[in-house]
Amino acid sequence: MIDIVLLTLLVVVAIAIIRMKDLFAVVMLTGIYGLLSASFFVAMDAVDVAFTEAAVGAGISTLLMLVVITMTGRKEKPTRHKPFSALFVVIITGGLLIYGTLDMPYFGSADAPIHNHTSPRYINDSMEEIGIPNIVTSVLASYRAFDTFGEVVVIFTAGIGVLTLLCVARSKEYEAEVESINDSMHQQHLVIRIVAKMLIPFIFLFALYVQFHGDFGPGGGFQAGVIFASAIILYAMLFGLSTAHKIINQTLIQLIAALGVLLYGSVGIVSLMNGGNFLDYNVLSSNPITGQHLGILLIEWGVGCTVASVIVVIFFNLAARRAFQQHKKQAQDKESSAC
Amino acid sequence: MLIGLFNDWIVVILMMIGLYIVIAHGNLIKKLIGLTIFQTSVFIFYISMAKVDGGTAPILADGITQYSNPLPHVLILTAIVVGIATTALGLSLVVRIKETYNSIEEEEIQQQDNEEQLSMNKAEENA
Amino acid sequence: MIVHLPILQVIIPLMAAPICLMLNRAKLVWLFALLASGLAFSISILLLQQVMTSGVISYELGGWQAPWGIEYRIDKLNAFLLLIISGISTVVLVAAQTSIEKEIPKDKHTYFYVLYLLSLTGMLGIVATGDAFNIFVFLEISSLSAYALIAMGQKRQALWASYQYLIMGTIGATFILIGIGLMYQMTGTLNMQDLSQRLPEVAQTRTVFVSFAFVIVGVCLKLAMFPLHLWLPNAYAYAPSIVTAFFAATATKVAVYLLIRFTFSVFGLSFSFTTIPLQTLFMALGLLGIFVASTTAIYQSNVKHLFAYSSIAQIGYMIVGFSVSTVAGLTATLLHMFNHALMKGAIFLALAAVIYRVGNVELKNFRGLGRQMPLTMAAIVIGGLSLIGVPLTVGFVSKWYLLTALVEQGWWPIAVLILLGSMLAVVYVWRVIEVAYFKEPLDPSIKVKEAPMSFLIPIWTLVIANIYFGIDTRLSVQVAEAAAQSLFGVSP
Amino acid sequence: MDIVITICSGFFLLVGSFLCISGGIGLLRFPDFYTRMHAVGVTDTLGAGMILVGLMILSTDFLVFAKLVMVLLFTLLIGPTTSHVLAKAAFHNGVIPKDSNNLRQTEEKENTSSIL
Amino acid sequence: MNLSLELMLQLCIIMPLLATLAIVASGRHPNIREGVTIATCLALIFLVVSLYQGLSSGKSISVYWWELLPGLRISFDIEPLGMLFALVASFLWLVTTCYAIGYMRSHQEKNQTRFYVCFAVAIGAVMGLAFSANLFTLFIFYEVLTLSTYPLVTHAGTEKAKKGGRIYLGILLSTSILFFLLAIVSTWVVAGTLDFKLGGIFADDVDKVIASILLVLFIFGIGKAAIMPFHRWLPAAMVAPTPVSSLLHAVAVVKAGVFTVLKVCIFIFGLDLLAELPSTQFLLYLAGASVLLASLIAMRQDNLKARLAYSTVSQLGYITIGALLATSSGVIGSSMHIAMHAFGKITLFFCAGAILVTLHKSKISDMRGIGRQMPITMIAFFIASLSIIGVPPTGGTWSKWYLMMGTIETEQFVLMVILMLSSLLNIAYLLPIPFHAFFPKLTSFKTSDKLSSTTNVTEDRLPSFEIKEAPLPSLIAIVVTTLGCLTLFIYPQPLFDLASAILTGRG
Repeated sequence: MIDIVLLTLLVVVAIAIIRMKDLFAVVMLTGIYGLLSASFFVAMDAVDVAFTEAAVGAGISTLLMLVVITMTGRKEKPTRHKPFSALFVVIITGGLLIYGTLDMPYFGSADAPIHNHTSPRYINDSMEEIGIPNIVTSVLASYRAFDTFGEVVVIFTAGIGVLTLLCVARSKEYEAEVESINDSMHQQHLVIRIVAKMLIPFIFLFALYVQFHGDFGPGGGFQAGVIFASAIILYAMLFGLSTAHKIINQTLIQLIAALGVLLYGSVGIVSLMNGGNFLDYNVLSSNPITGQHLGILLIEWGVGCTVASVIVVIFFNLAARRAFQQHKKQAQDKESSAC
Repeated sequence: MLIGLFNDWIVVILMMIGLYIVIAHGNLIKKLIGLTIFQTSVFIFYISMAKVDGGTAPILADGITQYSNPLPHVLILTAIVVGIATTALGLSLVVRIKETYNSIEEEEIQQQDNEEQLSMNKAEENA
Repeated sequence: MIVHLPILQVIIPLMAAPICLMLNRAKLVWLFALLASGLAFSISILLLQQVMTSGVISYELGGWQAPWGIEYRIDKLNAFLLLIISGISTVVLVAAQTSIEKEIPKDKHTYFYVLYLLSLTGMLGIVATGDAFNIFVFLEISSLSAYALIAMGQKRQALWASYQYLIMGTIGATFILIGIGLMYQMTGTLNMQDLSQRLPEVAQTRTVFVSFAFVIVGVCLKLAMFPLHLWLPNAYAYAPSIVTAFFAATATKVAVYLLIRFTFSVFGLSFSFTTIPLQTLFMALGLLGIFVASTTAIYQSNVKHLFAYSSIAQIGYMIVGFSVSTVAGLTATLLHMFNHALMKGAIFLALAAVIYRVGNVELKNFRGLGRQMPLTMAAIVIGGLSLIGVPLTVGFVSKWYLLTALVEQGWWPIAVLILLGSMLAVVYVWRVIEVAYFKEPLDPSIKVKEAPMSFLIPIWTLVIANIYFGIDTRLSVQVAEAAAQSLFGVSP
Repeated sequence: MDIVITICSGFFLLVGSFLCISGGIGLLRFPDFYTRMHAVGVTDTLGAGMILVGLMILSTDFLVFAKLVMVLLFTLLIGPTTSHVLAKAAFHNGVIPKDSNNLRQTEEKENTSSIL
Repeated sequence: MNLSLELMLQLCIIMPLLATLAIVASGRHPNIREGVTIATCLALIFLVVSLYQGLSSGKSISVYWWELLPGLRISFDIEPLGMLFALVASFLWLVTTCYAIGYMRSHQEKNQTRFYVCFAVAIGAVMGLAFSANLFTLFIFYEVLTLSTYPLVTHAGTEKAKKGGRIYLGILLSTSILFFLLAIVSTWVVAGTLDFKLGGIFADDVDKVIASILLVLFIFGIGKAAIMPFHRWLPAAMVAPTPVSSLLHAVAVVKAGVFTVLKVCIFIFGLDLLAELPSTQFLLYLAGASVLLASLIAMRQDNLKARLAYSTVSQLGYITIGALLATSSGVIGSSMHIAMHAFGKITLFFCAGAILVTLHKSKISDMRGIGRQMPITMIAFFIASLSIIGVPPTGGTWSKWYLMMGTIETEQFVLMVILMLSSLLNIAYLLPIPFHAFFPKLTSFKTSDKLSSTTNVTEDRLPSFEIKEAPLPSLIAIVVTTLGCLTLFIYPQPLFDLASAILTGRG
């Protein structure tokens, strides 16, 4: 029953998103949308997915959108043309989908084909073949490890893409400027800074826990990476970008991102060398089960590194861009006032 | 039938809301948000197909016989990552567009491009 | 190692990308990327030989046999595609280093090569894999890198075009995702081989019909098939010219491949062409596409736009050949994929050279280039003739096959329409040639030099390929025919 | 023994959820920003705290208990901080707290302009 | 020199193309360049003649280059018709070149190198066309010919020239791609082969409807044959310098067209099938119509070259008719007419060019009395006109004779009448020119007062009668071709043998 309630709430939120013109509110609602869907996933037994969706849909993407809104303004202009064509397309597509659902196996029916063709093996044999309780992890990291590799590459690609779009050659004097702003902020941010200082170590700890606990419960490289990144982002937000840059600079993060992909790939290469197929962990060690464990451990690390560093890169570049724009604006104002 | 397919229909509605936002709204960020909603709804669709009545989360434990299908979960984990990647890229594009066009409204941008084109054609005629 | 060729095909450029990021010294990165792409090319050649001799190769990733694990499945069709993609990318990459130093700021060169390799990886992955969901993942890899690469263009329109492409592309990908989901729900498998066996049981259900519809629409969005082509012209016109050359020659081919793969292999002939009126629909759309796009191309003042529209028209030809749904027709389509890659690669590389020397490709700036850059313009001319389908160029071969396929079916009017379409091609190609050769330069004081060797070598490699495969068609025709026959289940 | 545990945990849960609901209502009904802040603060410190305590009492496994304790600690730490930061930010951006005399005429304005 | 005939055959096609390289290389020095050209011509003639001997001694000469697609090969094979065409073309090319040298030099034309290069390419294409052993090969060289002659047409580079060029290329390409290619493909699908075979390649039970559609496609598709609706390119191409026009209208292009028509009729359809097809009749009347109309239009042209162009159109109609009559005498007639008309018309064009070069006159109405200044030219013009009209003592007689025979055999009396009429028209629009040239007064009496007044004026303004002929090379060319016209009347035997050998197979 709870799922129906959640779904209805989702619809309400979605409609609210359509209606609103204030982007800030819209973004917040998007976050809520993500959170609601996450809880829906929990209701659907998809704990890993829920975890990820909560971290991404409610967390990171909301954050990124907020940063962007601060640069682009938060008011949406009303569109002049009447959206009949859009309505038409939507209705056609929706109608088609509804039509398609009519022959679907009913919700939750255990005799649907998907529960009887491939999945039984995952559920029944994964313990013998992989040897870890979390089936999702074993499918993710071993049976369909190549998809996950693809996923890592996707996020890597996104990172590089954002870099190409946003990276700015940093100039000294505006570094200094930003720093001065930070110091001026110090007083008013005192409380939260101290709290954050207390919290951040715990967040890191939690990230590591998620990273390693992925085999037994919800969690894994991706979620861990996101949490790790969020800790760094929190730091950067409170103590200023330049300070954060002092600790971890651009090239280092890029290096880590690349290393993550390479680590993942090289696990595959090694298994090639040992005479197995690509990403065949059984050959990594004398005992297949230990091999599987080793392989999963390594690739999870790869995922974690890449995800964390890429998200950090994305945030840093967005923020740096923002600072850069402000810097430019101020410079222009100076000039205008001068002449 | 109603109960059996209720979820799917709601999901369809959600997808369509997302799609509608993408197509109908002129604000670039709003479009991206619509895209997110669209994708998220697809995720919901996948996940709800994985549910088995009386099943539990696919984490092996003693005394549990009925698990939900883990495969869609895996797929959606990947899909979520793809989604955030797309969103991030789109957002950075929006930032750059804002810088160059000084607007994030579709119509205004189109208008600027058209004007540019027109002026170019004029220049050609003069030449 | 020979066993692992299928995966190495994809993995080598993939692993090369992060390494490039680490090297971070433009020249070095370029060489490395070139090396990787070249390796991929040679592997694809080996694979093609292997497939032609010993039939389908199946490679189980992670040692899990399909449908539980992901399978790489190389048959004649995708071996052919792999060859096209990796070959073109290698040739284009040769010219990249010179071209981008004019068009892309120094500090972004490394990123450029990384993204280039990634999009190459994406395409290869899409083609090589035998798993439906894996297609989606690699589709996203190639798309994301494509968005970023296009956004690197000099003008601000590049950003806008890239954004539009991103929206359209993502919608398309999501449609494909929905389609795959529905398929999966009805069959419980993601492996395409397995799907093709399990789908017929449920072929009559409405769900499968809808899933087919969504997959096709999604693919057509990526394919820029006629009514859904709006994103393509700007994306191609404003992207850095090297990127244009690469995508124009390969990206749409990958989409066509997906179309063929899903209709013929996954859903199967009987379902795709008898249960659903796909044939007539696609025939109509293809022809419409040919005419609308070609006519639009005639009125373009920017040569990149012109040839972008001609690309859409050429896709129309492929669609027509595809919708004939006979071995001959499919052969024509496959041949045209190969040939179109050659001609468009040559043309757009030549345009890149023009941009390198002249700065832009507005038609009016082509005046007198025929004398100033003879070799480059000659390349464009030959490419253009090939587009028209003049004998002894590759264009003729595929057009010949298309016509024979149509006439065999007794569809004379369509054959006539196709020929009319190539008349339009004559017109828009001729506009360029006439301006380049028979008009005096606007400002004779400006001396334009011939393009540097790093351009001429790849351009002329492609041009010579254009002529060679127009004369000695054994290789291309043999492979294409074999692939088509295998798709129709006809033993060659 | 069990009955006692059940009862007191039930009590805690009940109070907690009541506080949450009242906080929600307050968030909607209270006149200006700072009072609403107060409502929210009540919700996520006291309300959430109560519920957590109730759950702790119920929990049998030690690991679960430990996790709950952690969560409680963090909420106690974060809740006040966020409220403080919000208030600070609001004040910084010139949101003036309302006193009773200018409250009435602004009330309907508040209601009309309140989102959702 | 004892080359194998096969080698010679290939040389015929390749040598001109190689020559282009030499021409380009020697572009700086006109003398060397033109020397090269001449040398190539001579060599080519030698080759063709020796091939002719080989053929007439009953050898079968065929070369196979490569297979483009399974069944589609590029191969060559000599048979009498092609031989005839090749002989005429190669010989007249030599003449034209001589003429061109004189013409171009006295005109100080720009970028002559391009001119000679395209010339060489064109002749190479013609050779390939003449010797091609199947429709596909023929089609390729047909297109090459079109493309290589485009720069010649637009040689002047003026806006007018470009416009003409566009029409030229537009019509030729579009017809060839739209109809010809389609026809070829369909033939390929229907008959399964494209190789020329005496008596046709279609099975006996081929569907008559399809066959007639194909025939129509072919006749329309071969735009170079300038059948009426698709003749516009020919007058349009008049903007070209005269040597080019003469090459186009007498030798290379138009003859290639009608040659193709003959080839298709004889070796693709076969006369028997052709006779049965319903569409043949229709096409015959179409050709007849184009003969008449073209003549009528020609009468009204004042520009000499334009008039000649339209007369060409009508003459081509003759040849097409002959081919479509589907009788031996018709074929013989038209194949002979290829040669006869070639000589006659090229002479006429040479004369026109000569007048243009020396007196800078292109309008017929200005040409009164010029006979006094350029007697040789005008005499040549007179003889050539006779040949076109077809009266003794010129070669044109024979071909027309056989064409008439053909019409009578097949009882196409309408066509017979048409042919006669158009011959009369020929008289009407060709002969006046030399007459006016020699006897302005005489004619001025005949003609209306307005004209007479103008003639008086012209007569007053007539320059002193010193002879002012065209430059020597051109003059030589003119004389040679004129003599050709006469010789062909006195000694048509070898030509006739070839023509009659077409239907019997090897000569």
